[in-house]
Amino acid sequence: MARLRAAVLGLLGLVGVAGLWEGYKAVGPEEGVLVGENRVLPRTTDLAMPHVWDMVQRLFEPVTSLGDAEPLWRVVLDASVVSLGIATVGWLVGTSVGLLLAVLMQRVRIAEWGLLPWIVLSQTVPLIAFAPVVRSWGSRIEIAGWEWPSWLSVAVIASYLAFFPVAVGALKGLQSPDRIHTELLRTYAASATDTLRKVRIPAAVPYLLPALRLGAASAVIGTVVAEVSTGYLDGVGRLLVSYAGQASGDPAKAWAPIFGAIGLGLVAAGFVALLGALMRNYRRGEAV
Amino acid sequence: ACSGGDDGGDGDLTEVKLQLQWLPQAQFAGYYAAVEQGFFEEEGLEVEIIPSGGDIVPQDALANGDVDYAIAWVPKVLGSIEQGANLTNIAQIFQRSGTLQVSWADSGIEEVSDFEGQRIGSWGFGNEWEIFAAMAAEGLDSTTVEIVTQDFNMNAFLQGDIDAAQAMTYNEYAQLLETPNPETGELYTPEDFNVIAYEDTEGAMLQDAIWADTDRLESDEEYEETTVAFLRAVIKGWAFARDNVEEAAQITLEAGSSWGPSHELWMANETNKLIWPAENGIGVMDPAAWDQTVAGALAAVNEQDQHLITEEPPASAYTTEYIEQAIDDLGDEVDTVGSDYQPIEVTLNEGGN
Amino acid sequence: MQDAVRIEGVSKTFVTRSGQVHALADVSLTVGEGEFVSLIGPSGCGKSTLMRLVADLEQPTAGTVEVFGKTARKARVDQDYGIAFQQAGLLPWRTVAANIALPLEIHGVGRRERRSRVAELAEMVGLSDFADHHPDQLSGGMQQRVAIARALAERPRLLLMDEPFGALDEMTRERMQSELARITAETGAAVVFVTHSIPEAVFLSDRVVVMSPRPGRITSVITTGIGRDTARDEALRESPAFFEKVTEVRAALHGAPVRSPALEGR
Amino acid sequence: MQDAVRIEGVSKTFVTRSGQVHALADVSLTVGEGEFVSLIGPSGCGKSTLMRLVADLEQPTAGTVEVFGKTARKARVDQDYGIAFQQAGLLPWRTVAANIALPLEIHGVGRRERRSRVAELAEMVGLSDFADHHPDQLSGGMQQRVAIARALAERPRLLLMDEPFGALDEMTRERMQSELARITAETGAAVVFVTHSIPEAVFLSDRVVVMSPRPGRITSVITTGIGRDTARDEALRESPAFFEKVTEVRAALHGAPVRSPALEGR
Amino acid sequence: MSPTTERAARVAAPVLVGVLGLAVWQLLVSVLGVSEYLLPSPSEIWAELGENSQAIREAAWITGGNALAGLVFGAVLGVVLAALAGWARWFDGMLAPVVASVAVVPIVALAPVLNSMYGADSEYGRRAIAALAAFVPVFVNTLRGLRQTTPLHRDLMSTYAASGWQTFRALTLPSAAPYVLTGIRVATSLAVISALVAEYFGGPRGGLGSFISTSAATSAYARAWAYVAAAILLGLGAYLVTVLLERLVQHRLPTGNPR
Ligand SMILES: Nc1ncnc2c1ncn2[C@@H]1O[C@H](COP(=O)(O)OP(=O)(O)OP(=O)(O)O)[C@@H](O)[C@H]1O
Ligand SMILES: Nc1ncnc2c1ncn2[C@@H]1O[C@H](COP(=O)(O)OP(=O)(O)OP(=O)(O)O)[C@@H](O)[C@H]1O
Ligand SMILES: Cc1ncc(C[n+]2csc(CCO)c2C)c(N)n1
Ligand SMILES: [Mg+2]
Ligand SMILES: [Mg+2]
Repeated sequence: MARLRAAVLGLLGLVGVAGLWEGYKAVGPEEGVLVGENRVLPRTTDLAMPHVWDMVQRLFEPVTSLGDAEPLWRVVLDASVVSLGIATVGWLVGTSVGLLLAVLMQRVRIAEWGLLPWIVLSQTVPLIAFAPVVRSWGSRIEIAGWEWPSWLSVAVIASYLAFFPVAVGALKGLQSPDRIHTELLRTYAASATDTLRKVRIPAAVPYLLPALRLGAASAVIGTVVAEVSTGYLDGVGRLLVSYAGQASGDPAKAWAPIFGAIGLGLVAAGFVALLGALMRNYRRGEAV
Repeated sequence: ACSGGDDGGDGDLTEVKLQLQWLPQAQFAGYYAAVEQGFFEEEGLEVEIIPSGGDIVPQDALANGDVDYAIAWVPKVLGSIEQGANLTNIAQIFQRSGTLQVSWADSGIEEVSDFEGQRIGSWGFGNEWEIFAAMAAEGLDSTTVEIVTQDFNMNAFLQGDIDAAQAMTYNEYAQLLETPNPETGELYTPEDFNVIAYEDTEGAMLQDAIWADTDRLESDEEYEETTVAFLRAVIKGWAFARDNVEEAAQITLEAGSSWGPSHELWMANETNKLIWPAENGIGVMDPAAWDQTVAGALAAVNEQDQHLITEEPPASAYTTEYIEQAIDDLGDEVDTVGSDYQPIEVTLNEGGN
Repeated sequence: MQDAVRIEGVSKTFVTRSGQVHALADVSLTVGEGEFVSLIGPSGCGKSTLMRLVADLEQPTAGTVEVFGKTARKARVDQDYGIAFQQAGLLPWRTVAANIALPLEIHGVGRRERRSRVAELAEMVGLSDFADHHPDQLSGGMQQRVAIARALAERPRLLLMDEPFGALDEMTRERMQSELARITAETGAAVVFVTHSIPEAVFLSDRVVVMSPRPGRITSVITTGIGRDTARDEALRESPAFFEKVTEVRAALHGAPVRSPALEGR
Repeated sequence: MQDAVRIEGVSKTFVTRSGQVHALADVSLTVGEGEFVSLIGPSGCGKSTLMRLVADLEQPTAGTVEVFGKTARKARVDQDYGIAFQQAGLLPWRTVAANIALPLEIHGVGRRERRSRVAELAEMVGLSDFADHHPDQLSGGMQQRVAIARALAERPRLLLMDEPFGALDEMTRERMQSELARITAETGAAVVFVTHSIPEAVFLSDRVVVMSPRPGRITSVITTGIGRDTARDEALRESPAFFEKVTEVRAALHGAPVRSPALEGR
Repeated sequence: MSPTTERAARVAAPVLVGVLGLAVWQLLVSVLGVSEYLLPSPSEIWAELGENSQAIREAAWITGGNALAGLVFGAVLGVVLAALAGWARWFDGMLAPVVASVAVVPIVALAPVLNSMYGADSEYGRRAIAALAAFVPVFVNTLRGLRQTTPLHRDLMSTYAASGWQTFRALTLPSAAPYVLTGIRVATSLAVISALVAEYFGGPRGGLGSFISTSAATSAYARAWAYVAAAILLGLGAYLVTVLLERLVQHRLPTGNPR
């Protein structure tokens, strides 16, 4: 019942956005709304704002006029699946690194003080500044015939964004148990590992889940940016660039990979939500 | 990452990595054709073509040793060489600059000197130096215009955000001609635009060239041999693309270009125009063009008062040794000059499709 | 027979940002085997600190603490005591049974044995039917009973309890007191019991230790004279002897009846 | 003379996801002007609900609630009562003075008048020196005193208090009881006081109303006979008469002494 | 650890890590001879910072201005929409998928369309991107903040017969304030990085992002990293300002449970 309501409202919301888009396009001036020199609202030309139905219709037309061309949605879907795979690897790597850092910082206070500010600072370094370095170093790794594939560079760059919320959230979570619980374990003469396993990690779950969700969104964003940045061919990132290049003559096409990227992010967030549902025993304190 | 095993005659192929400067498209038709037609294999090479995206600088991938050869524009590499990269131009494939500055027919921007006070589009990424060099030759300094970074399409120009947009003959110019004019509903035609070709200006600079690692050329005989073999196959590839434009366009489409077929064919055709005819033979450097490029690079100053280069590049910056060797080796087998080359006529469809 | 707890000349000073706090000064106290001793006194007099010293959760600044003749540390590692706090402190993601089993799990007690011991304990605190519930499905009193079962899991000969019923309403509290009395009588464990409630202290204890703050010290020790064999029931609460002892502890605590609304510190 | 509260034949049923809860069934009660009435009973018997009906925070399912002869709603809008809860419920970002001033502010009392009234109230609850402190700098007892001052801000002739001392430790609690007795004697306000503590109810009240749950109803009303003019002090607590009334309320509450560890519901 | 040594360690530890990191980096380059071409040394970057300080300042000013404009606009939008969502459940339900989408959309995806919508000759496309990035955390946190009032406090206001507006002013707004600020703190970093990255994808040149890419494209890595360093400083500065703001307000509005 509540779920149906949410679905209906959500759908209404999306319809509302489409309505706003078309409504503004219908009444707004071609050159956008200007206040003095400032363009506060965008242009309404078909080039700048294609009709919603054009965007949707374009999805079902073939990508190009080549005889065997697949429909656009199919191409975007395939590319999105590839990107999702890479993002998943990036998310897993980032999550592992984040968790390890969090455990380290929780166990050694000096490590927390020394590392945390740098972890925060690390996120102000624009990805694109080191994407080439990662690809370059990766391309030189070759272990016993196994060559570093280019998608792995993308995943590594994505993990750089994904690790951050996990490290911070997990640290907060690991530090969250009530003193009464940690002291209880102390009275049991429990080892640090036992305390971690029985108290700290379970207690961290409510903090971890939003962090994992943020991490998943970051991994997707990182994957797309890194694909563009390193010129990876098979993901949505590449389609974004290519189709943006064709946007002058085919404006609606450029929106397809944008929808793909958003869908990707929503799938990732949905996956984490599923994870959360599986762990609901550990979230009993949370207000629903 | 380089040569795998000795290139013994028993079919053991030498692995070679070639770094492009952009995604797969007909701009690189010759290389893809060489792969597809088996020219590299005939030369005992197994070539992996590595496309690049926004932030991969091909000459750096080469300088770092990630790849064996790279395609890059001369002025950008001159900058890298001054920064310490040790690279040599082994084949100047494009003989001409393919860069245009496009404005509306009624804009009054007809030559570089008209840039003053205008919003001039450029992609950045080192593609702007030709503009500054041409302006320098007209006595304009870079602060007299407003440089606007163009993104991947021509919308900024079409919507009037830019007075004169940078365009490659083989790509962005075609994008304009694939766009319907909202007033007529028909596609734009060349008559709608003023076109300034940098090739006709003092600022003209050399573009797509094949670069190799200088130190390896000097010290590694095997690499030298590979280089010549590689160039032989490349020549065959470009000759194929010249003689079979439509097939070449098809090859790049299959190699992963995402352009529409008419756009791809246009690009293959225009790329051919930048290569052929090649008076001294394909890829052989014209010293005058080199000197002009160097002079332009020395003269260009960007709006932050930074120079691309401040001194002449070293003598090792280019050599014709290997390409001439390759042309010799091929002899009559291939037409390496293309003196009677004739481009085809390409009709662009809406959106390039 | 060996004393459960032997505290001798113990002082405890905390160093804080704003200076030193003398939580305990020269405190000595012995708790015999099977004896029920309550600590009572105004807020901040060091009751919890004293109990935490016994539990080896703090180290004394001076003096010695012995538990069953060993150092407090050794006693903690040997699991010689069970402990319960004002908050039940159950792990919210574990069921009642899993919460009771926690100490057994940590000490590597096998699954089979764990299960039977947990069933036994749940029975003892009257929660057999709730073994699979989670703490948030229990009332405060039930939660506190789980905490007591957990504290008893390893059959400790000493129970440390810091205001275990402080968060309960009075009626539940009285019921819990009767149950605690029954359980400790059954197990024969010695108890150190911190409370703010005079009737509670009198009702449960063999001896009531009255403390005063700044610095924390013992000001008097009152033997209730209510033997272990006396039933802890309503009748006891309503008996004049009980009322008398309550009055005696009250007097010891207040010195003279307090009238002025003395301000408490933070 | 007009009654402060007149509750007649009131029932209250909550409709919840899992069904109906009969919180109150046919409850009638009158509180006279200046009278101190305590409500006592096991958890869930509807004490809070009854008080919330008087405060117009809930509406009765049946029956009528009158406050000073008006409807509960009109009395609320007219600010005829002051209210305090178990949690002090101070706004953490306001100082003590600003917290006390909150109701005055909302009712548009001028700055000058507000200031003098707040000073007077802070004085009354003994917190003049803490007027500029924030709640997190105060002990629980002090916070509760601020809440009481706030409840008194508009000189209500009726005070509604829902376990106001429930979260305090016993010693602080006894001190607060004495203070409340003094303040209500000073202001002459009628009080409806919810508590779980029998001695507290007896100590403070003219009448103790005993309730029983499922559905909530009044089972007996005990007049303490401790007049308004009797000093609420230590001596009273230690008097046999007091002890007798405590026993009487206990008996009314339990029916017979309870032995079995009856399980409480959630 | 005594309180004084703790305070000292809290400052010393990150400084030590930073110095150590720089030292290892410099060592890699100047002693172990990792090619300076690939990895410029800190000292080189420092030198470039000095040489281009004027240009870098101007660029930082432009990027910072865009980030600030985006932040202000995004934050206002976030607060207003959160207020509406807090007021009407149905609106919240409608907004949910939209906000979820905005939260996961990569900037690269939006930059070209926004440039096209707002015009490549203006900074508005970038500001819109920064605004979108800032909007999400402000919205989410504000909404959470608006739901922080306790039933007890709401009952209290009800017993005062307080009007909706009075309740909002005296109760809802102050309890939400710390959350709004937390949202703004998170949004600040995002706004800066988004404004910067957006410069990679068209629009007027002049900001830090466009010069990072231009420098990198001609292998002037030391110069590129000098711009990156400026970007980091800009992000750090913006972050510190909001932290300070947060402290200030928290000091004035103690919430009782300071983080
Ligand atoms: N970890 C600590 N650091 C600093 N001071 C402390 C610490 N623990 C306790 N104290 C101080 O020691 C004194 C005794 O505290 P303790 O908790 O033992 O009192 P208590 O009798 O248990 O009080 P309450 O009845 O409120 O529980 C108090 O002044 C307290 O502030
Ligand atoms: N808003 C509500 N919705 C549903 N049921 C409620 C609500 N408020 C109270 N109840 C139910 O009404 C009954 C009486 O509750 P009430 O809070 O008045 O009891 P109480 O005597 O104050 O208990 P306690 O001593 O625990 O405070 C309980 O069964 C309770 O669960
Ligand atoms: C991010 C990014 N944007 C645009 C270009 C544009 N560009 C550079 S060279 C060239 C000629 C055709 O390949 C074009 C279009 C780029 N390289 N990287
Ligand atoms: Mg204590
Ligand atoms: Mg109640």
